[in-house]
Amino acid sequence: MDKSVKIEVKHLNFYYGNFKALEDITLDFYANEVLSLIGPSGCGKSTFLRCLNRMNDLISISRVEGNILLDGLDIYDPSVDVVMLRSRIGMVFQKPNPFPKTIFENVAYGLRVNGIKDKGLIENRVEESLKLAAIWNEVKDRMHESALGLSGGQQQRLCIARALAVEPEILLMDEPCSALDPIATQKIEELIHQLKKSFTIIIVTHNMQQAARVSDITAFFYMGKLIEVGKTNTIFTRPNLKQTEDYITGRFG
Amino acid sequence: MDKSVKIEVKHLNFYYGNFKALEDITLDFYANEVLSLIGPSGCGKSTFLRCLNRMNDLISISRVEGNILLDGLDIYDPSVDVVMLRSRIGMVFQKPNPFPKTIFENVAYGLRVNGIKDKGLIENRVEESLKLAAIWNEVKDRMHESALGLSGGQQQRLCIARALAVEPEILLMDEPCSALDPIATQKIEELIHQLKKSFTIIIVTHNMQQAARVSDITAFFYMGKLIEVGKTNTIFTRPNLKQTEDYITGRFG
Amino acid sequence: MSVSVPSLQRRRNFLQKIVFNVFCLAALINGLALFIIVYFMIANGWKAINWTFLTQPPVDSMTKGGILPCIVGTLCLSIGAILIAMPIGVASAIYLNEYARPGRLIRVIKLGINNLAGVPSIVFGLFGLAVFVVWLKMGVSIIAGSLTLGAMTLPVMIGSTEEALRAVPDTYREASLGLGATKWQTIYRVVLPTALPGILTGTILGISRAAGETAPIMFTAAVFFTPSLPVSIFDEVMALPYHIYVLATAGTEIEATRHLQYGTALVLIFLVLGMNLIAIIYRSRLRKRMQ
Amino acid sequence: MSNKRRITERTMHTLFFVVASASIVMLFMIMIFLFMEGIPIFDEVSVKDFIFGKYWYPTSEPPDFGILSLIVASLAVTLLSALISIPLGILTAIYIAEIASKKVSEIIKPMVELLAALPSVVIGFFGMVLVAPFLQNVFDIPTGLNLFNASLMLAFMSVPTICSLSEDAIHSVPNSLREASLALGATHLETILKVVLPASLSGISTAVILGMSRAIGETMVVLMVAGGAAFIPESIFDPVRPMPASIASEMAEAPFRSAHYHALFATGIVLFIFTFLFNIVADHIAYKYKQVGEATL
Amino acid sequence: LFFITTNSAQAGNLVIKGSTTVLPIAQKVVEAYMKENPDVKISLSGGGSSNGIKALVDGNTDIATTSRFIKDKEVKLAVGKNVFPVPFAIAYDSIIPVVHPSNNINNLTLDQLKAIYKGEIKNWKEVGGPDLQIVINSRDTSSGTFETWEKKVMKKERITPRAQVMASNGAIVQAVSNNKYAIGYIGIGYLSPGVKALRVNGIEGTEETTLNGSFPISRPLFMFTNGWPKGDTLNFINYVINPQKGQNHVADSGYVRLY
Ligand SMILES: Nc1ncnc2c1ncn2[C@@H]1O[C@H](COP(=O)(O)OP(=O)(O)OP(=O)(O)O)[C@@H](O)[C@H]1O
Ligand SMILES: Nc1ncnc2c1ncn2[C@@H]1O[C@H](COP(=O)(O)OP(=O)(O)OP(=O)(O)O)[C@@H](O)[C@H]1O
Ligand SMILES: [Mg+2]
Ligand SMILES: [Mg+2]
Repeated sequence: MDKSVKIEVKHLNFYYGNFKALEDITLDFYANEVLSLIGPSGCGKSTFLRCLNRMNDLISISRVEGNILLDGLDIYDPSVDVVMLRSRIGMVFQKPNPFPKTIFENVAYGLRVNGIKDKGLIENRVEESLKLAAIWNEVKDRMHESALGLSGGQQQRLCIARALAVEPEILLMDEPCSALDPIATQKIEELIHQLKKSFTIIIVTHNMQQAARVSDITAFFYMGKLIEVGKTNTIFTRPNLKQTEDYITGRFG
Repeated sequence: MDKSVKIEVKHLNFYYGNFKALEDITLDFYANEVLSLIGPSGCGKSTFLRCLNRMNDLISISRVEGNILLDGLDIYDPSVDVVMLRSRIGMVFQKPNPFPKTIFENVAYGLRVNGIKDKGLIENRVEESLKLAAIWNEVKDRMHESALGLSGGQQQRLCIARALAVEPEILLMDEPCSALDPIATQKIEELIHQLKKSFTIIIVTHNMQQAARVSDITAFFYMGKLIEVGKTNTIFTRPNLKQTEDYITGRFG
Repeated sequence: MSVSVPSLQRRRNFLQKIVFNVFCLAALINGLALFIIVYFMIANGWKAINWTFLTQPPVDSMTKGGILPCIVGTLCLSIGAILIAMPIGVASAIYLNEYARPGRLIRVIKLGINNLAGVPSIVFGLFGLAVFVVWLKMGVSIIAGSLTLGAMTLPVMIGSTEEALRAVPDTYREASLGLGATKWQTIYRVVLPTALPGILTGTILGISRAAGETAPIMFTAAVFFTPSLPVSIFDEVMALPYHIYVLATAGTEIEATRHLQYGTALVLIFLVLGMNLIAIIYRSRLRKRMQ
Repeated sequence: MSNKRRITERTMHTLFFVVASASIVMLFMIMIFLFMEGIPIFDEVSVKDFIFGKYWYPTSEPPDFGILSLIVASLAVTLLSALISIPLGILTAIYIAEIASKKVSEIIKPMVELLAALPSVVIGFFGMVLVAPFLQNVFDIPTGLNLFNASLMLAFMSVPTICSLSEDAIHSVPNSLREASLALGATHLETILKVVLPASLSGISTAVILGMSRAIGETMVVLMVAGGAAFIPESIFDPVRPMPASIASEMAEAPFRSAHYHALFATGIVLFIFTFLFNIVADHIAYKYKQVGEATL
Repeated sequence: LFFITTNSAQAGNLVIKGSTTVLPIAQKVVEAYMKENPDVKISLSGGGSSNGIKALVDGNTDIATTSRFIKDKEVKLAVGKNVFPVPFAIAYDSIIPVVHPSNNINNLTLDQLKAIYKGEIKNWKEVGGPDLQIVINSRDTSSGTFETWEKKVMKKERITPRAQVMASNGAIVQAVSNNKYAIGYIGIGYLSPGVKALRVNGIEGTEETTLNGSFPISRPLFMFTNGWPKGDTLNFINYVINPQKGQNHVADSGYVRLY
């Protein structure tokens, strides 16, 4: 595995109006690694994640300072096409949010909006993505039924398939398992192990055990600051800072 | 400490419509002890708690089987006055939910609805309860300001004070700290230690460390069943069952 | 110390029972009101309704014959109104809700629109008279009436569409944008289909409101008597609500036409309540299906 | 390809902007026209004489354009109807939102909505042919077409507004507050009166104001059942002539751009200002107290 | 698109607007005329005499019906817009005071009527009737009926504001027939068994007293056209004043024929 830097975050500050939600974050992400963000509620994990694909642009009162470089290019540069950027960075949300369309259309959606019209190509890609997301067997006979009829865990894997279909380079996951039962959670964790072969994955989680299980690198956020980042093993066994240790051992949060 | 049985739950089944949310629960609660309920999301902890003060009566599709005896009397007996019952069993909720009234009125509320009119008595009780809930010093100068102006932790302690003011015998707490920051959480945990001198406390929590810190007895629920119950020390160090161990060590959930 | 004594308890429960009965009574009065009105209209009007009544123009100083021109006129006016209000209303709501950056200006505009939704219908009538009939020289005509009714339903249309758009979870928008869709693609492919039920119910309610209004068409579209059916949008028409009004107050044979008045009112009620009922049923169906 | 998408995106954005602006402009044009056609009356009478003048003789020689009695009539019917519709609307809302079982409220709610859908001309007709003779006989009064009858019919029209908006407000009170109250040993009634209603007060006030605004602007009902006498009423059984009735019955007959015509538009302005104020107040309350009830963390 | 002017005088399309008093006549005639000329489409609206003239001046109608003669102001306004109204008398009408059938009054003088409508006489017993309050019904201020009443009875003095205002003759009939307190005035064509007609100054309002001028509150009814009528308009006017055709309908509707 080559340790090439995929994203560089440099001195990132983020504001909701006057409230500084992120303070001076500097952090690198490497290709084909899973990085997990942990920290107590409200510490800015989601905010940080949403900076990476500029989803925060939608919030009118928000403001960004500092740089985020994707393959060396600043994603906040005015010349950057946000729409293109977002199709390079996939996102999976806390609660599964399939569109109220058929299973097939859900996965095909990203392809269609990206202008792909070739039917055969779309069908292939949909199948591929569903297989990659380990849900193909469960849905292959009901492709044209509504996606809302799936169980929570299936919906979440469908959302992952949907994100994979547009062939992103990076996958952002914001607490993807928090609405799921243990079995569904386990499936998704296995999936993450699979996917990391081809993608760079960043996952937010509340569940320390999950972070320990799935990630190579763990970053601990607290009150808008990046407190500590390092190899997951190290962080969970020999954290440098007292705060990190307190959090991990459940002293608070 | 006398080990007198306060509540006996016998073969309790609970249904939401056709869905059996609780299955054959048998469990005793002792006076002046803290019992914590743990288990993965959706396992029925809240449902069980709400059976104890008949809050589930509000859900029209619900159905109860089995018995719950409070001091030997069945609380589901038709002759029982629910309103009276509830004033004997206080409840604190997951999210602090003060009324949009002044701080004073929040605490006085329970007294007023219970027919107490004597001003002096009310004032005394309000002060007492706020002191007991360890929030008196923070609010004594702003008793007539809106309770919504308090911080989350203060609001939660206010809610506890509000519950204490009607002098219940039992205090039910449903994840009382899950919306709070670490410092507020710590204060509430200290408070629970204090309160257990005069009340029987039952607390639901997601946080294993919290359960370990505050409770004497721990009960582990899974999918509507009571899997294991015992001294907190024992449960966390030498659980009898594999399932309990898996859950406590974060293997799932 | 026990905080409550049994007698107090009994009093509290008793009081609760009484007060709840009062609440229930109020609800019953509402139902009763609807029932009484509809009952009297049906009891007095159903005899007037027959095939002739629905398919013939009025004859013999409107004491006999039917109300076909009124039905046709009302349909023309309300459909015309919604053809104007729906596209404009939906487009405006999309702009306000999806494109415009929220801020002071948008708040003021929304407030303005809200206000216009509360403007008396007679004021819209005045507006239609001054602008469409006189200034734009449309004369008293279907088009002038439809425009007036359209202007009146526009704020309602914008309001209900906005509500429907707001009800679309943001996560859908985020998911779509996150897949690299543009804003328009997101709106067109995800937001609008999801909001469609809400928009359609709003539309049906808009039509039914336009169909039942009298004041705005009094000066802009409706006439006392024109037995032939309209052939162009510049024709004047008869309309059900106005027909009831003139027969009941300005007609030449008020007593002799009473059963026709009831009959016309009944037809109008069926038309309007029918549309509302469709909207209500449709809405609850779609809500269920959406879940 | 990406270029094409960008152009579509731009085009749609512009298109929506243009349509939205157009509809807003059109809506504001309503106000402008109203004022353009109404203001000239003040060349003939002063604003004060127009609003506080007691006599409305628009066609006499010389004419009198005083709309005080029309304003008083409008306010009187609105207030009286509010006395009926506010308790009825709110009580029903409470019943639907808090007390009735789901099945019952699923029947009553559409009924209230259907009441709202009854065309005003039908309600006016009902008031004229059935209620008026009834009142006349029961109370032995000179005429059944009067303030009371009009108010009763207007109440029919504002109850649905008040009821369904109040119901929304009550419904949006977080359940956690109800549970908190019940858990303290309050009865259901006490919970409603002491917790739910105070928490939904702003929504209910908005509902009431909007209901009253609907009543003051309603035309057909007052045109058909209010009696039409332009004087300041002394009893609730006096006939009155509210502003919308005056506009509706005289506009068709007022010579174009005559003083009478302008006076009627000016009456429209007054009416507009009244509803405008009602709406502003409602919006203000709704906006200011929006957060009440939800504990903010 | 919206600026296409509607020329209401297009072939086969006739618009008639104006007095509610003339409505009963106009409607009967229109129906009969359309039966004879099925290709002609006529629309008829009430609204009042002033409204009719206004519509004529604005070019929104072909024929304005009025229950009074055109006013100087209106002529000026019309001429200013190049409209030249031409009057055709089509019938006579008397305005008859009416009361509830149970009222024992049979006759009122013009002065008494004036005093009642000014609000000076408030009780029927002051004019020899039962001890009942008087409820006054009047017409909309700009109707021809009202103007005639104002001129011939009120002599330019004002009607009390307490008078209920009705939108039409029919509404007055209805109000008076249901109300034992009431007085009202209506065109002779609206007399019905539900109301009791009063004599004025001892004279009963009939066709004869109207034609010979002895009934004090009467007036001719008019149709106005813009310039000398042509085409369908002319045909229609001719039809109305034809003694064998239109005038029969005048009589049918209870009004007084021209000859
Ligand atoms: N749209 C917003 N406007 C204003 N403040 C916001 C907004 N979204 C989040 N915040 C604030 O920014 C801070 C960080 O929020 P964020 O959602 O990133 O936390 P988080 O770490 O994801 O928490 P959680 O674990 O609860 O999801 C919080 O204090 C939150 O209140
Ligand atoms: N009102 C209800 N109607 C129907 N089903 C319900 C209702 N409330 C809860 N349930 C179901 O009952 C089960 C137990 O729910 P409960 O809220 O008791 O779980 P919990 O252990 O408190 O979970 P959490 O930790 O997420 O609060 C869940 O499967 C839930 O979906
Ligand atoms: Mg988050
Ligand atoms: Mg729970």
